[in-house]
Amino acid sequence: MIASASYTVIFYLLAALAVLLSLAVVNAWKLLRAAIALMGVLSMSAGLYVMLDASFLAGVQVLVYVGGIVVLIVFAVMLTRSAELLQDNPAPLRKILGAIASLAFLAATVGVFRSSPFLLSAEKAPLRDNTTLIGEKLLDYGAGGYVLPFEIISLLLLIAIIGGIVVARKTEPQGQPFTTGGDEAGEAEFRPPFTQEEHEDELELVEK
Amino acid sequence: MTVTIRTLNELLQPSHLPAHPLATQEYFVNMGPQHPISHGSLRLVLRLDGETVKEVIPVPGFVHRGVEKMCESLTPRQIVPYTDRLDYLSAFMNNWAITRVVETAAGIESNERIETIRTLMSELQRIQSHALWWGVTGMDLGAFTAFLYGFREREVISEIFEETVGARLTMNYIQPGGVMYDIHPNFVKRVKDVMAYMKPIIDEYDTLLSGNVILQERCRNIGILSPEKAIALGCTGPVLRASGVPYDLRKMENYGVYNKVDFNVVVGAVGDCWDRYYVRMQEMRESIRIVEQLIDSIPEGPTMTLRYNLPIEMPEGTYYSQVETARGVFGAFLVAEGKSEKPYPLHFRSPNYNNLWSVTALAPGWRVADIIAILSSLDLVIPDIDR
Amino acid sequence: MDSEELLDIVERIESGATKREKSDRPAVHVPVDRLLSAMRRLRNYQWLSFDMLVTHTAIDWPDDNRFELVYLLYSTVHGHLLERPQ
Amino acid sequence: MNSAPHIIQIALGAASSWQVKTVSERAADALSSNIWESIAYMAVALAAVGLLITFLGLSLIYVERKLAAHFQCRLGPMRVGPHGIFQTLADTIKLLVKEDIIPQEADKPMHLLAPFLCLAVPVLILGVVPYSPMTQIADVNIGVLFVTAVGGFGVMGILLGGWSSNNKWSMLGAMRAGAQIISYEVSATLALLVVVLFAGTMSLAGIVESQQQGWWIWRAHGVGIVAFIVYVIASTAEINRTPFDIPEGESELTAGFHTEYSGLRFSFFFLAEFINMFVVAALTSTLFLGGWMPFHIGEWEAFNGVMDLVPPGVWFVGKSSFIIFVIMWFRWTFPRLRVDQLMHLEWKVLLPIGLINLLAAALLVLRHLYFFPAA
Repeated sequence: MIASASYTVIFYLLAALAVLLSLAVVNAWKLLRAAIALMGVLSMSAGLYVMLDASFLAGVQVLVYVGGIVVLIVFAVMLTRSAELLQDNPAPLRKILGAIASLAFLAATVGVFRSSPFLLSAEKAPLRDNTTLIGEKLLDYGAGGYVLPFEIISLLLLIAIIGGIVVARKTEPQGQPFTTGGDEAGEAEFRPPFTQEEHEDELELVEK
Repeated sequence: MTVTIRTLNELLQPSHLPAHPLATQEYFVNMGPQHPISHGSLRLVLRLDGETVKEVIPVPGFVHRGVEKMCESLTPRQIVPYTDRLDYLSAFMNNWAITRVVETAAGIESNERIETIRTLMSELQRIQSHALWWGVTGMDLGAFTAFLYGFREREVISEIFEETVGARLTMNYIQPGGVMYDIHPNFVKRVKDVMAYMKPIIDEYDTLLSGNVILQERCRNIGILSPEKAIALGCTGPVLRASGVPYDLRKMENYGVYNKVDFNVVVGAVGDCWDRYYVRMQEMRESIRIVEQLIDSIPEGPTMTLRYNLPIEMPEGTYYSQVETARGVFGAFLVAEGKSEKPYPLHFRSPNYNNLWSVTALAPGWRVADIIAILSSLDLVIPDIDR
Repeated sequence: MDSEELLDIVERIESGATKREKSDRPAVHVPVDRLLSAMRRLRNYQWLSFDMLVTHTAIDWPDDNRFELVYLLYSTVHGHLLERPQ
Repeated sequence: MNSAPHIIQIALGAASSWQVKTVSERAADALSSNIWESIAYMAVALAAVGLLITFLGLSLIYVERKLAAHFQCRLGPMRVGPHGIFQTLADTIKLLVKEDIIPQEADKPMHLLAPFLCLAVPVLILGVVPYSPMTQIADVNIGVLFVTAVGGFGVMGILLGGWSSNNKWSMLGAMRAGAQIISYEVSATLALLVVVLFAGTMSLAGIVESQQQGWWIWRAHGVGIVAFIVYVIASTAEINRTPFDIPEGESELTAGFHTEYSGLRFSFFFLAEFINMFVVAALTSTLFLGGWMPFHIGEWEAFNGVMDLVPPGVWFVGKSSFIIFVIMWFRWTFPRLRVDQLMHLEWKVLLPIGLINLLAAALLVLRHLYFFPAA
């Protein structure tokens, strides 16, 4: 009894935190704070996965989303002028469109929730150690296996990586170290080619 | 020829936003005056693109004390301790530079004993200075242990100085007309012991740091200074020699007893940070050779040829003398009016000032971390830059 | 190279130079309008090659209402030092 | 007077019914019957981790100072207590009472959050390390994944600390740290996967138990040694220790990402560094050196018997201490790498080695080609 009660308490705690942090993500004025709140949301959902005994999924959630995606977002925020991005006030049309889009999404979500039958049966997910099962499913090429989607996703990721490199690559030639243009020009001016007169001058002096 | 003069404010104007959407924006950072690499109060303004250095703007002057101006109201003997405070790691050599110019001006003769002692002290200090530099370079490149090893050897040589001179940093020892005190009775034995100790120590330095692959990667082909550039910038000392110019006043100017000893001028081949590193390592070995050749045959004689309470009279004229310190050419340009013993103007040509500006030519195109290697390979002493 | 030789050379490459008296090193005076060309030639003539400016300073003579610029030149090729107050 | 045998009997009975269980399992079991017992178990676990952190912080800093001193031909702290053993305590008190300065233009909440994030990582990992068969707070069945996943928060702490300080040096340090930690995580994870492949489990306690027949560093036909070396290098880089201390590179970036921190918050970063070092050492010994398993040589029963006499906790501490010593040895010997050299080392040297090694390990596991094949 106590176990299930504490289970419920922890669930609502995680859920409430997730909702609050999600609100913080949309309402934060600084992009970086939004990213941190997002990190919180993702951690909370990882917590929910743990409660569902899907600990492998929880681990992957933290590893990929917190360790990878949020870090990438933070990198992008740090490298750009995030302060100025938030300064512009959106046009009324954009505001209206945004409102329509979000309302439509809300309606769709509510519709899905109402129409789908939730299996709130007493029997929980039977597997405690589902890591093995995930591994087998992913690399199985039989009937229930997912090896083909798995490989296709790998290919997609590879394409994405190459695309990223192509986009980010600098195309202009890299300058060689120490060839600062201004300096060389000054030197050329300082050491002019010998005039004919000077050359004869020198020859004459050397002969003496 | 036109020379554009820009003020610091103009130099530090932020760059415009780049045209290309993916291009990065340049920014300035201050390396110093409170920064571990400046080893004192030197401000370097770096214009960076990410981690790549676009430009280095040295802003010296934080420890400017007006030494040259102060010297105008001092007698030659009073000037000597001021020179200690310039490049404090080459205090003997700085003393010697001002002493030489005064001796030339006033026509003071010194004797073999004095010159031998001066040479010995200078060479000991060169070893000491390079040992400390070695430690500091190690520390700058992240090997903190080297720093304390460098200090260990510095300590040993400092004790020799302490015994004879009484001071460990600001020597005030080489005076016009001679040296302040005669050498301590223990001096010869002690120097021999220390030299016997130092020889394996320098090999130990090589084992500890020189052979390290990370150090080699950090130094080789980094900050290459071509000989033409080095000469044009007026670099001297190990910095110039590392670029392959065999310019060493100990061979070229006939001073001290350097013409009696056999030693090599160490030159580099490439002019990168590694060459500057290795030239100093070899110079320590050469200095040990010089000391070993001299220590057994210090001639007899007085150590001061001048009555101490008499003023030094310098006839009217301009005089210039220079010596090779641990960091390069330290010169003193003195104009005497003939009226009093005080110099009319006195100008010090300090090696670090010229060596510092070579960083403006060396740095562009390298990373922030390479600036560290370049600066520590230049071995700057800030009070000598600002004077 | 002594003062006389130096004067001789500088006289030949750039007229109007005079010997600087009372100096412990070879030194010549060069009029200010001839300075640039004189320096250029001192640097560029291969048998002179004064390629390093060792130091550069000034002496103020308030009595004559002028100041003197001093250039100390050195040749790393030939190893001679030249002081050129002007 | 017949109570004494009775007590002994009870004790024996308890011993026979004693099962090896982690604190978290006990807490979970107790939860169904008595909530206070469960809370007590949790409190014990928290107190244990707290004590461990305090002890590790104080002792590792002292050890580092003494080691550094002896590497550098000097004595190190000698004044506070015999051989200066209370020096760290004195410094801790100094740091605690120091003024906590926050730069005016800093992003305050982020500035305050960063050190906690940084410290949270090693603390969370300490909870899953099996110190001995009896001592483990929680045995997560995704142990190795948990360790790598939680590591991500550490990067966030460093990035946030550097960004929120509003200082260009801090920012540079943070960027370097982010790039470095993310890059080296790849190699470290590849090395860990080798052991997971051999052990067939991700639970850390399970991995230790799988080394009954021999440590994975020996048993895995050379693959283990390669993975061990890759892991030590990569994790030294992950915790920003010399020669990979580029993010804080003292002589370049003054202090990198924690330039603007002082007092307590600085000490959090500092403590995190040392706990991280212990975590790395503990994980290395758990995964490659058999954790608390004693050293055994094949069928030599006499030798193995002697080795078994040493308690498992001592084995664990000994192995971890050795790794810590090696990491400290690195720090006081090597110069620092440059950023691009660091990236070169990871992406062009360690990563290919790690990948090939993983492939080789997979082949070995498929063919059951390890030494001392398990019964």
